[in-house]
Amino acid sequence: MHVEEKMTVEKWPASPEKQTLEAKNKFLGFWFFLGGETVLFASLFATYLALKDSVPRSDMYLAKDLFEIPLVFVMTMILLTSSLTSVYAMYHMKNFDFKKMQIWLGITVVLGLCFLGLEIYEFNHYVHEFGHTFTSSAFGSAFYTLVGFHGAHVAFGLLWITTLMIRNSKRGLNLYNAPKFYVASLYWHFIDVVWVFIFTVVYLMGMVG
Amino acid sequence: SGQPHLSTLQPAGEVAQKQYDLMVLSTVIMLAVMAVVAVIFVVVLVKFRRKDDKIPKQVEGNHALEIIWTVIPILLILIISVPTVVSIFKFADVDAMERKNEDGTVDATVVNVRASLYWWEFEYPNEGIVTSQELVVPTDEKVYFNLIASDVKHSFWIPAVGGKMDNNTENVNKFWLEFDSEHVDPNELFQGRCAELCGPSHALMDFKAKALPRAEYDQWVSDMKNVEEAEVATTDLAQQGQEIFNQSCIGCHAVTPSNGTPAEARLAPNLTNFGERSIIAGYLENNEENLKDWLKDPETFKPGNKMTDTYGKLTPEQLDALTAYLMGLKVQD
Amino acid sequence: MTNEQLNSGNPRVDIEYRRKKNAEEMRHQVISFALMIFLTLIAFVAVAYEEFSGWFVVPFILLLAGVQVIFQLFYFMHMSHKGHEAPKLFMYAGMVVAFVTILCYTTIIWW
Amino acid sequence: MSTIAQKKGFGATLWDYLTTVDHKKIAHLYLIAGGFFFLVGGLEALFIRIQLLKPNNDFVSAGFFNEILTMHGTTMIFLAAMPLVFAFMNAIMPLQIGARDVAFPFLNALGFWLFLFGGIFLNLSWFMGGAPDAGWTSYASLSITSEGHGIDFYALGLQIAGLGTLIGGINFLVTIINMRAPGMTYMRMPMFTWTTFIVSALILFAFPPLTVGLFLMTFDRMFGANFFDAAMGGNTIIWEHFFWIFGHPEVYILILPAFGIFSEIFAIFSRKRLFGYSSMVFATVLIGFLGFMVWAHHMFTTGLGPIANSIFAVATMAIAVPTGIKIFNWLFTMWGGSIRFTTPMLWAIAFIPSFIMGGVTGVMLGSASQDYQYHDTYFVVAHFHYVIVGGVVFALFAGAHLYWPKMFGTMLNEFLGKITFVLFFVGFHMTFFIQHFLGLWGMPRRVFTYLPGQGFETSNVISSIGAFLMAAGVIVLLVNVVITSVKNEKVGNDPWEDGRTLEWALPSPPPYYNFKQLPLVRGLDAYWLEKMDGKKGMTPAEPIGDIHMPNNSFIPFTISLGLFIAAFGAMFHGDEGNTWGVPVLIFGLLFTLGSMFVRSIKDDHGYHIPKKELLDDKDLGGKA
Ligand code: HEA
Ligand code: HEA
Ligand code: HEC
Ligand code: CUA
Ligand SMILES: [Cu+2]
Repeated sequence: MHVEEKMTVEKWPASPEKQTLEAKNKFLGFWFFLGGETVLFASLFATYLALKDSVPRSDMYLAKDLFEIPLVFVMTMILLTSSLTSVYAMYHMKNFDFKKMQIWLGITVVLGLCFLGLEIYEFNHYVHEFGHTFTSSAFGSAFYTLVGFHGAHVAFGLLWITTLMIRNSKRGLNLYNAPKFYVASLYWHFIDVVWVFIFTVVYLMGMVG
Repeated sequence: SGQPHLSTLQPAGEVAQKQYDLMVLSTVIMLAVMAVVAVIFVVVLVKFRRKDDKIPKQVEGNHALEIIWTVIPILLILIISVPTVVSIFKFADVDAMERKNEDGTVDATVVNVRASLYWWEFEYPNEGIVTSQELVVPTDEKVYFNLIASDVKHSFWIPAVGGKMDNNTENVNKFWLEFDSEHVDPNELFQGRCAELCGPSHALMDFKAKALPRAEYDQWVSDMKNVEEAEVATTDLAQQGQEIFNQSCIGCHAVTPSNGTPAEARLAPNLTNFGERSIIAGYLENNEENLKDWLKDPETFKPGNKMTDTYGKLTPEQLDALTAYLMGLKVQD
Repeated sequence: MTNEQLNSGNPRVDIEYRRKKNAEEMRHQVISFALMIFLTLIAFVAVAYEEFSGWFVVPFILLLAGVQVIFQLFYFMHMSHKGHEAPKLFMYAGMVVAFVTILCYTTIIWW
Repeated sequence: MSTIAQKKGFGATLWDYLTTVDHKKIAHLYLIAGGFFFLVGGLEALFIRIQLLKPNNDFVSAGFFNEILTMHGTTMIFLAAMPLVFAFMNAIMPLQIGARDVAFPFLNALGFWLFLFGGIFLNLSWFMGGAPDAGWTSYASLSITSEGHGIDFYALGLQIAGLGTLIGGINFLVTIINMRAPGMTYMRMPMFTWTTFIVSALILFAFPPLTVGLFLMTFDRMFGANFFDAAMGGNTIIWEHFFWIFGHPEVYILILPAFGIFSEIFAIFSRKRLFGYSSMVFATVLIGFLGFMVWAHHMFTTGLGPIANSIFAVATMAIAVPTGIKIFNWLFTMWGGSIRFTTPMLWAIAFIPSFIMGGVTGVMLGSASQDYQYHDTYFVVAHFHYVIVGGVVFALFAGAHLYWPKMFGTMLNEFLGKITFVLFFVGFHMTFFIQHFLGLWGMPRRVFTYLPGQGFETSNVISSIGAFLMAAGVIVLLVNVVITSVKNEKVGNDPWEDGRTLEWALPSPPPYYNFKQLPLVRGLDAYWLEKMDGKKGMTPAEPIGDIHMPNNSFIPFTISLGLFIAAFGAMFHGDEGNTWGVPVLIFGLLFTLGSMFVRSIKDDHGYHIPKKELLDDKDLGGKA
């Protein structure tokens, strides 16, 4: 069976993401990568917690002065929803419905973009309203590094999913690209996992003080 | 076993002694472990060389043996662990440092050690005096230390008296040492050194520690305290030197022991009792020749030190004058 | 890796069956999503309502985050499915290292 | 080197190696690059020893000494020992489990090129204004204040090389889980494969903290962040923790494959199965696990407090237990065996006492209150050279001799091999044994010189002479390599005659597809079992059929090149008046992203070796 063979609903297997050896490898390898990413983000969280509110002067703003609930709430809702939309995309992939999958992926990308846009607005806000910058204090460095790393992951995920959508728009689903879509969606969920901790640890705990 | 007043194998204080005892204990255990291995090793190599083409029996393992060589090491480790943990807590016990009398004074001898590229400052907060490069302590009692660094990390170590502790840049570390009068040769000082890589002259960031009986120590403290303002030089030459010093050097170097500037702003070793110290810049023998060489070009003696190029070139006459002045800086006799 | 392919011999029947199963799973996904949103809301409310003490709120919202992550991993990312033994092992190992790291940075690093 | 390569011209061979995705060729690349860096690191060690030959020596200046010292440690650990270990993992592990290649051949190549470009970048510092000078540990306060670009080279170079290592680790994990031949259960895997597996897991979890630490340092030094600047609220201890959360597992990343190689050697040359195989596996896993719980033993004097010090002290010492299990299992593998003293076996035998010496001093260091004395003295230098040289380097030499025929089809000369061994072994103990005492007598490490009259003179002379003996041994090995390559006498599949595992069932070197038919594995030491049953080779587990192979690709090279270019931009953009830094940084990153993009959209399904060709291919002898 050739991996890029034209597929039909009849031939489409139940787990298209791990039919070939390559696919199984990719699936497993990607999970391991996520295991490593867990440690990577834990390291960033640890740094943030160690340096939270650690500023050189007493007149500088701290976490509880900076963060506001509404914006974070909206961002959280957007990103959580994008997780659901990507689940929908995978649902349609399993049913061999390429069109619907693309649509749901498209929605995911749009939501991701909204999230990024808000994040940029947020950073801009802190810089201009509070003078809270990457270089103004250790707290600033740690905050922007942690949240920025997450943002960079979002941006990379968007590029990745978009590339996949464009590349395969003409070809449709097959056993060669199904695993690619699948791991991209895993990646997207993982970004969401990280965000759950960011909004909890950075924003909510920051506001509690 | 190395040089007295330097080697960890010639302990001269409670901390070093305890550490030495632990070393001996663990060395004995280690030698025993190695002996067991060596015996098996030799037997194997002698007995089981290949003699013919027979295929030996393929043994899978042996539970009894495996249990033995799991349990015995566990026991050995426990034997080392107990004194280790006990001594860790003992060495970290610095409560006495903060124990205040009713009038707010502290009985314990406390020294604030500030490490800077590449010199040491010793401040006695309870006595209100500061000295540099040569630590002075009383014998036979615990001396408590507050350790901090002003630029990069250093590490405070007097091998013969006890294990080291780091001078971090962001927090004060505390520990204590004790100097045994029994092991102190009055003509020798303890060698102390920086044990953390801190730049080119890390190797030369040495200091000395002078352990005095309590009475002599008290005498030294009161002599130091007596210097209230910079002493005026007595000879002409020295007076010339003092003038130069007051022009070019006083900005960094203090010559009074009660240094008013905040600790972070003290840029150079305090020279109040320089003439009585045994060393220059931590490791050069204190004599006129070395002093002149040092002042002429500190860079050759301590690459990367912070004094180089901070004052103009000195003429030979100026050097003579400065030397006379500096050598005269004494607080005792 | 076990192959979860189901086979009755008749492709049409299979497809119907699988579709139904997928749809059912999707329904579960939507339910977990709703729960996640709910948990998020509680967390935000707990913080917004300023009467609670931090000693209560912080562990509470951390717990909520933990639950959410379980939803993500086990439902959205299918970690509960068969064939995820190795991923599970390595994710748990990663979490242990993560936990130790964070524990260290919140205890033995000072101000 | 390989037969196929010889038929082609030089240009074609070069291109072949630049684009290869074959694990066996990538192994050659790792061996050559790692070997080269070993010579560089060794040369730096010789400089250190010359400078310390006598008190107040001025062979090199103080600042330069710190650069040499830093580069010696960094080069040896990251650019020599690790890649050399990777060379053997690549060359042997897939063969041992009966796989046609690793799981991700493309990523395998990418991992190599990232490592190489990172290593080259780091070493370019010598020619571009000075090497890093804050020790291989690069403690933050010093490395943040260090002038020039040395530390920048360190942070960026290691970042790139580390990425390569991480990719390699994931690759091996998946390979071992997914690509074992039929019948090769976990508990039938050769010990070297097991250690590769555990090590890869350690890499997966140990490298991210290093990555983060290096990022923080990069941000602090090049982009104005304040993670480590106490005046801005930063904290240098953060770096120390990250470095050691990575650094301690790192030393087990080095030693476990060494244990694996020795396990193979003891079994082969004692003609006996590994004693206590399952407890060996268990001990390996346990060492890997404990390896993550002990990092703070490098920071006992940092001031973490008595509770932390006690916990880490006891956890550290506990590692003696699983390691001891291994030692005794090896001894009892030889017990009752039929020992042949080949060159690999000599290294293995010498390893036992040498490594134990290092191990027991490790336990002494682990006892925190003693470590207050040992820390940052030559006692520590002695400890880790005993474990690293007496463990890892011995294993690399042993492995080189053992696997040379499998990798290149010809045997290294045994006589010269034994000369290398004697010179190196004697030199090694001369150099490092005496350093224990230097440390105890009060000599700190990382000193560019010492003063006369402290009793250090004679010992340092002895130590330096030993280093030159080691160098002589290495030179003999180089001569040996040249001679055997020129002679190039071909050997059969099982040149040591007592091979036990699958790799010895294949021709030396194996055909590029490894196994014509995947072998059926019937137990531990699969090939040995067949031999004992009087068979010549493995029973195939599948009929001959088309073999799917990946295509060569130049993209791993370009991805790595992009990061290499970007690193220059990042490094210089902050220099006064620099205008090209940011554009170059962006260009490099886009170059990398673009290469990834090309890889992603281009179809690359590899090719098939048709069945017919395999049937004809008698002279390659690709018998499974
Ligand atoms: C391959 C590398 C390697 C290996 C395997 C080890 C193995 C061990 N190391 Fe080592 N270590 C390093 C490389 C390595 N180390 C390096 C590079 C440094 C310095 C880094 C730097 O600062 O630059 C270092 C530093 C270092 C320190 C910090 C010292 C300091 O800076 O103050 C400590 C402290 O605990 C330590 C402990 C140990 C221990 C307990 C083991 C154990 O794993 C050893 C276990 C083995 C045995 C014990 C022998 C066999 C066992 C038996 C025969 C059973 C019976 C034994 C007993 C009951 C004791 N090491
Ligand atoms: C894998 C790791 C590894 C290896 C193999 C070695 C091998 C050696 N090391 Fe090193 N070493 C470290 C890792 C390693 N080291 C680390 C991590 C440090 C700490 C650094 C720090 O503090 O930051 C250190 C520090 C260190 C010091 C302490 C320096 C100090 O604190 O001031 C010393 C001193 O003697 C030393 C010596 C040696 C010697 C003599 C060898 C010998 O075994 C080397 C033998 C090899 C050769 C001699 C090569 C022969 C080469 C030639 C003959 C050249 C031929 C050239 C061509 C043909 C081009 N090393
Ligand atoms: C920038 C401030 C600075 C100035 C100005 C300066 N010094 Fe220094 N001096 C230092 C520092 C820093 C050291 C410690 C050097 C070291 O050991 O690394 C030092 C060390 C010394 C020492 C040795 C101290 C000891 O305790 O062993 C002497 C003596 C000395 N200086 C004299 C002078 C004289 C005389 C002048 C003026 C001509 C002078 N210094 C000007 C900074 C300065
Ligand atoms: Cu200060 Cu080394
Ligand atoms: Cu360690």
